Amino acid sequence: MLSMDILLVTILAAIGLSIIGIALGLILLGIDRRISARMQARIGPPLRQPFIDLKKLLSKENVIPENAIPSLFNAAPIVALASSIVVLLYLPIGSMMPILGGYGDLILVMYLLAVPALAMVAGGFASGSPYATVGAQREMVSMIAYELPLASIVIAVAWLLYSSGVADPFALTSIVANPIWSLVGPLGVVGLIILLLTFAWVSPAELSKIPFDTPEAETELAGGVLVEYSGKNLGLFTVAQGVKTLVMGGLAVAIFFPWNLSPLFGLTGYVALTVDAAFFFAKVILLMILSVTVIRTGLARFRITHVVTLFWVWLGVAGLFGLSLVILDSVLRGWF
Amino acid sequence: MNETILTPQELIDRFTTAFGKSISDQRIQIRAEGVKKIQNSNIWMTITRDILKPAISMLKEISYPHLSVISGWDVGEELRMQYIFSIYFGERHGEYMVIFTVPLTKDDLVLPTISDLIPGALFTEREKQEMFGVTIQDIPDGRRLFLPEDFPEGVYPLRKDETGVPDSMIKHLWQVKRPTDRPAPPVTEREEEPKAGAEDTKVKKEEKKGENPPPEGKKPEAEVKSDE
Amino acid sequence: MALPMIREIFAQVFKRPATNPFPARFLPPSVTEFLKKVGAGEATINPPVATPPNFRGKIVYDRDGCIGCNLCIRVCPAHAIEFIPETKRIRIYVAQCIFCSQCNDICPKGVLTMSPEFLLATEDRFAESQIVE
Amino acid sequence: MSEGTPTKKAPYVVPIGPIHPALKEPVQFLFDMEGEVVKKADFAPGQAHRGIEWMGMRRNPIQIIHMTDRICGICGVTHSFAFARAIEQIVDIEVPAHAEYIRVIIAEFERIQSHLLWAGVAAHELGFDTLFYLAWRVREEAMDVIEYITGNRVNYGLIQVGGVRRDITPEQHPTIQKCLDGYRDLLGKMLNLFLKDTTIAIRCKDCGLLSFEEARNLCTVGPTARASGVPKDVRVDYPYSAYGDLDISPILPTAYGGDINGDVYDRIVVRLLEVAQSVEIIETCLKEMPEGPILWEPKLPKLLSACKKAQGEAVGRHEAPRGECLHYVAMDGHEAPAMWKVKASSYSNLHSWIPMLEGEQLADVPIIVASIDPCLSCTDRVAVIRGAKRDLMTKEDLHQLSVEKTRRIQGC
Repeated sequence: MLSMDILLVTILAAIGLSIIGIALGLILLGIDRRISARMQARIGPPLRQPFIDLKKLLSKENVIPENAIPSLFNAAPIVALASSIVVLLYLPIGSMMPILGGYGDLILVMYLLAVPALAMVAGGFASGSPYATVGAQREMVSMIAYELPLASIVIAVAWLLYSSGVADPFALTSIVANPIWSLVGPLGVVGLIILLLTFAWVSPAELSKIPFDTPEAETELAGGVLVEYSGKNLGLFTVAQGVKTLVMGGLAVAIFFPWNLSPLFGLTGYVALTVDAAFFFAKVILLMILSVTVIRTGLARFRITHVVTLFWVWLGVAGLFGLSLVILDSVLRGWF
Repeated sequence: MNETILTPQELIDRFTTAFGKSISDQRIQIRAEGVKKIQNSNIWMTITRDILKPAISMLKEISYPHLSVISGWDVGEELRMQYIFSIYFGERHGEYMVIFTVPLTKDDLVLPTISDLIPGALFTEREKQEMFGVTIQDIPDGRRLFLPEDFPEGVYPLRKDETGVPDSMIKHLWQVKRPTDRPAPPVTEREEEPKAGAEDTKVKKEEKKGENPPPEGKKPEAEVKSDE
Repeated sequence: MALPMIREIFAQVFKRPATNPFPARFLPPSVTEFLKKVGAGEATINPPVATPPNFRGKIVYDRDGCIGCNLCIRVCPAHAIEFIPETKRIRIYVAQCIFCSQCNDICPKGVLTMSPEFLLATEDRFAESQIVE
Repeated sequence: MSEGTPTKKAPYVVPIGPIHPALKEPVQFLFDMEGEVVKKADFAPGQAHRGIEWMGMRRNPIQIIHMTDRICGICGVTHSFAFARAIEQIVDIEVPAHAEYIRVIIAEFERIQSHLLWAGVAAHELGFDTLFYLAWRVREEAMDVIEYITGNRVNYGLIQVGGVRRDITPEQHPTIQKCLDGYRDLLGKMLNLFLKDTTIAIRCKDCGLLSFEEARNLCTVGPTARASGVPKDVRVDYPYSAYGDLDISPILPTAYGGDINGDVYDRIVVRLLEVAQSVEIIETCLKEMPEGPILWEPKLPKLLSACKKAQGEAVGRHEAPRGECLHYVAMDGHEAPAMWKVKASSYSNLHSWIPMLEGEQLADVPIIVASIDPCLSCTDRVAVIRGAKRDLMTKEDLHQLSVEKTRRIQGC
């Protein structure tokens, strides 16, 4: 009986969080557009513009190209959105522990993060358009490219927790409970900063934003993987994009900036939850502006070859270097 | 471009010496503009079709020519094709234009390709084929350039004879859906101008009488071709 | 990596946007509704960027001063001017006018001028606002 | 490609155009691709041929002057300048020097706005929209001055056969000077933002190469030719209008200290430095402008009859922002020219696309295509191609279709 209650609460919470997550994700997109516009000396759309766009897209018809594979073509956006939402449920939001925290860890989150991109690849190939095909190929290549630096970050974090004797080093709950900065010495701090910067470059790639938007490259591929999508399907992809932005921000916060406000002011109960959630969102916004908005506004698009070189060579080396610093640091501290 | 610069007259002399009677109607058009009135010159020569390629080769020996465009002029009994070159570019105030006019009779509209001498000529040769109905022999790429694929064969837009654009293909876009039954607005007749400005008006009226008065349906009322 | 733009965009965030908010300072829920209100005099538009003196906008025609000489028709490149034989006056279709003001130059009576008005967009190219006579 | 993932080596065809976000103008490309590399490129212009020459041969020179303004949406003075020069040679008109200076001033303002417009488009093709907004924002200054002098932002309508239609009075000098000072201050910033930016450099260097020989043999003109080291600039080579009075030299990429590679980067260098050159030219012209009338014949009916009497043929040239623009005109005693051939600058440059594009990455196609600053034409209705069938749809048809579709969606 008790487990039934928990299940019910979990389901309700999951639904609630999904709706909030979607809303926050869309707001994030709105903030991104607004700030970017200001940086370009424009006024920009109102914050609610993504909602207006979504409403319009959802009221439109899905157009399926003649030579597409309809089942795959239609499934792709749903899979993309669903997987983004599931990742969200694994993330701790402020002082609220993740809803699905007990059922998976950082490794699972990493896998799930790849799913929306994979869905886009599948949808792209299923569209039957040469632009989408080229876009899908590029999406695959860039996915493979940014996994290496991302993996080094995850390994560094897990190594830190493990070497500090935390049980369950891959669980997000333990990562949040033990801010990684408190586990390292000066050398490790340098390593972590390098990893943080690496993460800042991985985020826009994960979100297919300029300079890494080669799969969608408007001026070359006219939208690439998304070229044939319209109406409701495109709307779903937009929502998934918003949720993914929130997830990437949330992940960065959970790993690098997990502190909360409530202990500082001695708050408890729902007030603490609300304050921490608000603080969490503020941190996400700030991180997103710095790592997505600024980069996408201030850089030109890379060629796909540049993306590969950047991630495999430069950021790969940076990630591994940061990881080795962190490991070196903990080994040295273990000795003394 | 490291040779000494020939003057326009020297250039003409060289061509007439080399090709003799095949060159006719050579003239230098000189113009001076601006305050300092520095002269620029255009050389016009009418040449026969046979010496077109040798003439261009010779031009190439003198200085690599820049082919601006090949133009054409349907004068009725014949087509005149103008090969418009400029040479000695890169020399400050040294450049002048050399224009070869090649007359073609309408029953023999064939020209050799010069794209082997100047690769950039291909573009304009393709255009001449479709616009004037000239056949360019040995053209490496004879496709249409500007005209759409479904444009009728045998219609050459820049010709002025029966192969030009027929009336049936012309849409008078400016007339389309113009209201025809709109009543004329009332006019309050004004007394003939008093004092000021009267002088001026008189002058203009005289002009109007002296020169040709505005045509009313004299000229072929200009048509606007449809966008195709 | 040299990214001079990053500095530029941070500086720009704190400057005023270059956009002139037209037709309204803040986005109305419906622009069409807003413009209807403007037409009815219930709202005012945020003015567009001002035009310089001698701007060539919608043509103005003083019918009574016209002598019906037809010179304007002769130089109009766009066939936008039509002759009305009954009254010996002209009719100008603004939708076809290309605003070259050549007719202004040639008019011996000076009855044609260009106004600064340029907000002329409409659905119907033969609407009342598009015909000057 | 419903048969599945194409393997890396299988060649496939990517069509770009006639309407595509990478192309601001209608032209159709067909690329044979191998992976991301263009193996073979072909293109078909004329997707929206308007038949302007045909229309011109049914109008008098004064009408044509205003039609030439509309050949190109950016070059508002280039074509009328070249056309007027051709007619002036046939009719034997001496243009007052004062008018020649005004023509040059406007032509150079046009070069400034056109190059900045191009810089913005190039940045956009590289996915660098911020730079695009910036370039277009500063372009406004030139547009405002052009509007201030001529009365219109785009179709200036300034040139008349035998002179110009509007004077530049001393009262206007301060406004013009203010704009020029603004550009002089700005240029360092633009050079910094375009040429020092790593992302732009890695995208543009060694991309879209055009060698000196190719540039010369394919008869390219303007910045496209100059970026490949062909020192061709009608303003310098061929003394016409007030340009003969000026001491200028063609801008090559070496002016920025580099070598001549003939790549996209060099084309950016040439165009940006030409903006600086234009500012200088305008200042000199303002200072040295002689007094005098602005028209050879202010009474237009007289002008028209002079044109009608004239017989002969002539070519008028002008160095447009994109390169040499040439008009061939023949008059045979009628009101309308017997022949009018317009050679716009892009006409000479389009051919250079083929050697530039082959062997390059698909990702670089937009910037390479844009790098010659193509200017085709922009008016067409919607052409629907389904299989072999091809028909045109008007606004009414499209509206009808939209209404039907909305009804259908609302119904279900």
